[in-house]
Amino acid sequence: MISNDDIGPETRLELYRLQIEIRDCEKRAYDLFLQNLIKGTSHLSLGQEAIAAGFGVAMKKGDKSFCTYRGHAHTLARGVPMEGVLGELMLRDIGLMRGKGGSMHLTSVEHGVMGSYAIIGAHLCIACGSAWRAQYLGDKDVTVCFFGDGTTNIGAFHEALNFAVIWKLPVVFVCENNLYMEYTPISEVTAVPHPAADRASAYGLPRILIDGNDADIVYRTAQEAIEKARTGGGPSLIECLTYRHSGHSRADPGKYRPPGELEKWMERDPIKIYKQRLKEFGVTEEQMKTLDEASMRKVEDATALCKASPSAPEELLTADVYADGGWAWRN
Amino acid sequence: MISNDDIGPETRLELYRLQIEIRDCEKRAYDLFLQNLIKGTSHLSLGQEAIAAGFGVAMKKGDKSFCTYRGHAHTLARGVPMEGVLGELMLRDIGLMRGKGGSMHLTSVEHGVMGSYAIIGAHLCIACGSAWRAQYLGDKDVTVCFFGDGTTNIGAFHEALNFAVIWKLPVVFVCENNLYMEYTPISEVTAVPHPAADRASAYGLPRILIDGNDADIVYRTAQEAIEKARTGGGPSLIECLTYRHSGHSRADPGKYRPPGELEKWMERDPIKIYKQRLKEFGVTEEQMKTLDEASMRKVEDATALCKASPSAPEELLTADVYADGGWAWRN
Amino acid sequence: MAELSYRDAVIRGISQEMERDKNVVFLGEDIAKAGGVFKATVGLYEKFGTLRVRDTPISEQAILGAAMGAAMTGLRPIAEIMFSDFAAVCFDFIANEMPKLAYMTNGQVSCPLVIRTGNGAGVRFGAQHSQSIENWTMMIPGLKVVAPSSPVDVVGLMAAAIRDNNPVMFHEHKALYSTKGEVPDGEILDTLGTAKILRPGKDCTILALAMMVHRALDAAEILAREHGIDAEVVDVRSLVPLDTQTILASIAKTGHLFTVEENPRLLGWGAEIASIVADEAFWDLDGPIVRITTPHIPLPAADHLEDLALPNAPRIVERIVRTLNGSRG
Amino acid sequence: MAELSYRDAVIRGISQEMERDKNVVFLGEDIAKAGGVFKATVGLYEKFGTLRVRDTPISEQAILGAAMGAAMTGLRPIAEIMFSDFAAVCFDFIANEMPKLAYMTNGQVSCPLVIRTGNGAGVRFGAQHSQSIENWTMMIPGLKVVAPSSPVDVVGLMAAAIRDNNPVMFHEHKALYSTKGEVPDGEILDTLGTAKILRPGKDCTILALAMMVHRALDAAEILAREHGIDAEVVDVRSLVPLDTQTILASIAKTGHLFTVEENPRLLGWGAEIASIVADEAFWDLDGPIVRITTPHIPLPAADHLEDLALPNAPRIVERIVRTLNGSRG
Ligand SMILES: Cc1ncc(C[n+]2csc(CCOP(=O)(O)OP(=O)(O)O)c2C)c(N)n1
Ligand SMILES: Cc1ncc(C[n+]2csc(CCOP(=O)(O)OP(=O)(O)O)c2C)c(N)n1
Ligand SMILES: [Mg+2]
Ligand SMILES: [Mg+2]
Repeated sequence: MISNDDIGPETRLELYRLQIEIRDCEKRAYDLFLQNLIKGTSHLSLGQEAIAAGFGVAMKKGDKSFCTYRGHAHTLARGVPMEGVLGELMLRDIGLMRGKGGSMHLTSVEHGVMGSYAIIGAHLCIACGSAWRAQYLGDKDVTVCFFGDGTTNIGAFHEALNFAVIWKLPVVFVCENNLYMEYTPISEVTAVPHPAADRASAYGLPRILIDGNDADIVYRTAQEAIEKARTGGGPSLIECLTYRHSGHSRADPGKYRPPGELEKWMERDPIKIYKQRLKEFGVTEEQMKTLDEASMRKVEDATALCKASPSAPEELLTADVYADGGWAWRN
Repeated sequence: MISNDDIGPETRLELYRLQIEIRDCEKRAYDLFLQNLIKGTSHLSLGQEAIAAGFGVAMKKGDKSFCTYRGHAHTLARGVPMEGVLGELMLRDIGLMRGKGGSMHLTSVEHGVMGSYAIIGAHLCIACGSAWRAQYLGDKDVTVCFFGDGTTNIGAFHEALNFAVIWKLPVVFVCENNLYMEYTPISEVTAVPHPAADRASAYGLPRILIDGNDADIVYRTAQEAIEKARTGGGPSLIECLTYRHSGHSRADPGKYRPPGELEKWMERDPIKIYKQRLKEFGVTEEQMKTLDEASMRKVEDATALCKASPSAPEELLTADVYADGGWAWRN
Repeated sequence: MAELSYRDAVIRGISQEMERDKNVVFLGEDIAKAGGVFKATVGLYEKFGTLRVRDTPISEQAILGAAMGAAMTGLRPIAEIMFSDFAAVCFDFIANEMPKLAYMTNGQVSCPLVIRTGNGAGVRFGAQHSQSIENWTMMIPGLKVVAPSSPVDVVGLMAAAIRDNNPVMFHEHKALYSTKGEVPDGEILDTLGTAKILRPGKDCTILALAMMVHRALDAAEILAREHGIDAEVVDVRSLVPLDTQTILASIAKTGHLFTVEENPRLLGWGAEIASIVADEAFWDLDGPIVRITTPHIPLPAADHLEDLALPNAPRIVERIVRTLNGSRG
Repeated sequence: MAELSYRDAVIRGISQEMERDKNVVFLGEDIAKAGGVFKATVGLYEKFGTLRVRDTPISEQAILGAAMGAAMTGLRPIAEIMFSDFAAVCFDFIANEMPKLAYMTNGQVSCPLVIRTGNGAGVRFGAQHSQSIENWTMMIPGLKVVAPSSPVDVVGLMAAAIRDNNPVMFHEHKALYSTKGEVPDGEILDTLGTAKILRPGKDCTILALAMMVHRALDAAEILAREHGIDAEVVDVRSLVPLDTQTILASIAKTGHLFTVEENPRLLGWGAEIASIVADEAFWDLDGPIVRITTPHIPLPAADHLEDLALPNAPRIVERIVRTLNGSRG
């Protein structure tokens, strides 16, 4: 059993709890669309839980998250109740946006989740704006923006990184490199081996490349970058190496993967790694089991609530097009 | 008098001739809009002649140029007659596009000038397409794309560079760093000191930063990059340090310049540098004078032709909207 | 004569043209090895190889820029923009570069290319993956714009678009990919700028596009069966060029115009046609011109709300009956 | 009461709002130290300082993204897109992000910001710097769209746009910057969604926007003087929200509608209004609805060709006289 623990038992159990809950919730999402209870699309973070969890724990109340369509994990990691997430996937009234946004646009302002964006690139620029506001008003919150490897090849990535640096904005850009865009390997369409890390220097930023499947490493890196941003040190760009266990979306069986690749990464499953880690720090099987069971209960309760939830009333169709709540484009 | 000349007397005189002709033609353009004979806008390359000339001489017939609104110089450097350029600036029938395009869109396909583009960024991507065509058809021509320092901060720059590298396209990207976007110093809005050179590594490209006011250096660098592209070695990104003597456009007196900056750069005037260079290689004042006079004659003749030219017939208004020459959007 | 899905018709149309002209090349995201996210390009990579069918990075500006530069210099590229909503990230090429090139250069350069994209709603993808952007493209001078409603039209219009010497926006409807229809064997070549009368009628004219064509036809059946109204249904097919002859002739006959549009109300494609008819066919009209569109809102993800937003047969019928009853004409 | 140029009215409007609300910030290319390429922001940097008036790189997506993110979290940004043509390089933010945000989040977030841009032709800048894109923005659900024609409207509508809680496209007309008009002293606050009858008349209604308003007024004078036609000229001012009450009331009175549009023909803003009138005011109409627009072409640079392309008083007069004479109504 290792001593001198820089992270500490509470934090570690929190990192474990979040990873487990994300894992269980994503698995449930998968089951639900096999049961045809999730219409539309859905993008799981199975295998990438350590990143959402590591940042979720490192972020403080008031900090802002900007996510992608693959944002269930990052939303849950900010403390959003599962029924809000699963309910939105199921397009029910109980969902975070009562079914109006759908799985790709999860938003919970009260938890600092400032939206999930489904058109690649834009939200990196939008995150700059949130950070600019904090800088201008002297607010102390930090903005964290999550995106994938494929996103580094679109123009908005370049504009956002340059902009954040020259204005020294309190924003952290987190690239989850899971090796693929939808079906195409990132290596086939990118001029450098590490799509984010190898480009940091183009913005005068240090190269940060970490193991995204080790929640401790993610947590430490997140803390550092967030602290830097909070204290006026400006933005960071972090590339986290990871892998998605499932397909890109519900529609994707993942046939394009070379044989053995998934198996290799299963060895590096973040949950597996973290269970081992907890053992090393003296956490017992029983302690873990308690958290595992609590997580499953949450999933079951959330599922029940969602299944019981009606779909939203029809009046919502034309609500909130404008900030006055309505949709009137004429008098 | 220096011997062992890698460039050779003919080429040197050609580099001189082009620089002088561009200088004289641009000065005449300036006079013409002071006389209100040039309507609309106009962007001069005074002070940047060495770049257009160096590449113009290094490029072979059939090679393709993609230019910006600041493209008079690059168009002339491909051998386009002055009356075609001045005529277009004056929006007369004799102009390259008979006044339909205007000074920002100079195009002469027969000379390989595939257009001048006035919305920042796009033409870097378009140049990729021209190079892709050459690669696909096995054509041996190379595409050269000119743009400014400010252009390195827009998304299309990033997309084009990555795209050109992964497809190993025969294209040369030439960034003319004249220190300013329109009125804002590039250093105030860019995360790295050298907007192009410091970003080459983000695309796995070597860092190339040269003196853009020395036509010999530009010529040598151009030859190398073009040869590399022609022989299947893929793209290059070249940053040329230079300075524009005049304002951004006819509307700009250039007040934003720190005192002494222009004077300092006048010392490094490419024409001045090159006259000195020719002397060192034993070219006589008389030889230069002959070329100077020939250049002025061209300018005078072109000016006379343009002044005598009518404006284009009204039928042109609706011509060539579609490839069939017409504009019919209905039957 | 074989039954083909709309999805397979895309493959068939592209195949046909790539076989006859080696200057036809195809690029886009996940279109080659993976066969496209809508599986509408399966087999092309295997058939035409890595040089003619190319996967790209997520770089829509580079995709369209590359297509344009190649088209300007001798190729006939087909570029896929996966979802039509993404036209907004490369709109500079669609609105400012490709369509203005021939004009600005006084005809020195042309731009023979096709942008094919998955347009439209009905699949619960929400506001950023369900838009009908046919009107975004119709309003740009220099573009041509088509939106087929059936497999046979997909093949024929695809061929026509690829052979055309101008930039053509080819809107495929996401929700139609799995629909089937008869497609004759052998080469199929259709004509841009031609509308099709799918159901002749004398009482009113219904103009529709893409997925809405099927709903207009359903509505017409109900109108005939339950209301004794004999509606003429015209599949506009091509917004630019626009077949105003067929449209004006139909209105001259029926005296009543209805449009069924999936795009949101303001400046939907029917607005232009309504304005043309209200000018040139004013004296032929026996009653108001009525546009039946998606309300002017972003699209919701929830199935029941999305269904509520898009025009459907009952709503079309109700509007037409109410209008015709109200007409003093 | 002082005479102010349209250009100085922009400065006055922004100043007024930046003085009353410190959450109003302003960003764009060359807008701060240089005072803007159209000199329409001169003095704001000196007055409000480097934190509130900021120069940016040539990164339109970052400019609008930053404005949006700041608006979502508490500021009221004004973003300049130098020429309206450049809206195409950041159209994802204008069409997909800003206007859909409130809806997609079920009202959790709003986006109070203004995008001001130099729109329109008349300055010989050619096809990529002269477009009238008011229709590009009118068609997007969730946006508001204004286009003032006079200095006083610039001040009042700018104030209204900045105080509005939605994304507002503010189209300033390049060719009007140097025009002058009387502007009252003190705070000015106008209302979005209101048209203005600039010249009452009984024989026909002419709707116009921005620069075309002045040409419509000139035409109305000629119509009265030379043809005894008493035209009512309405400055639409705001495309979204649209003041359909004022428009429909005018047509109920005159029975004839003409639009004068600088945007190219297909799906120009007048098409929507024509379609509304042809539906809701059909029985008020005594003759065809006629749209007078720039032809559906990119714009030429040459002065005489550009002048030929844009609607002008003689062309407006000719069209109206021909139409009214031809009307049996
Ligand atoms: C502008 C744009 N282009 C294409 C797409 C379609 N698309 C959705 S997800 C995706 C792959 C993104 O890959 P990456 O950034 O690595 O994120 P990941 O899905 O791996 O988490 C693509 C191409 C999109 N949503 N937006
Ligand atoms: C997308 C876009 N944004 C802004 C502009 C306006 N603009 C024209 S030239 C220019 C400065 C370009 O600077 P640089 O790339 O350094 O070229 P230079 O003018 O110095 O040759 C700007 C901002 C434009 N034409 N296109
Ligand atoms: Mg990925
Ligand atoms: Mg520059």
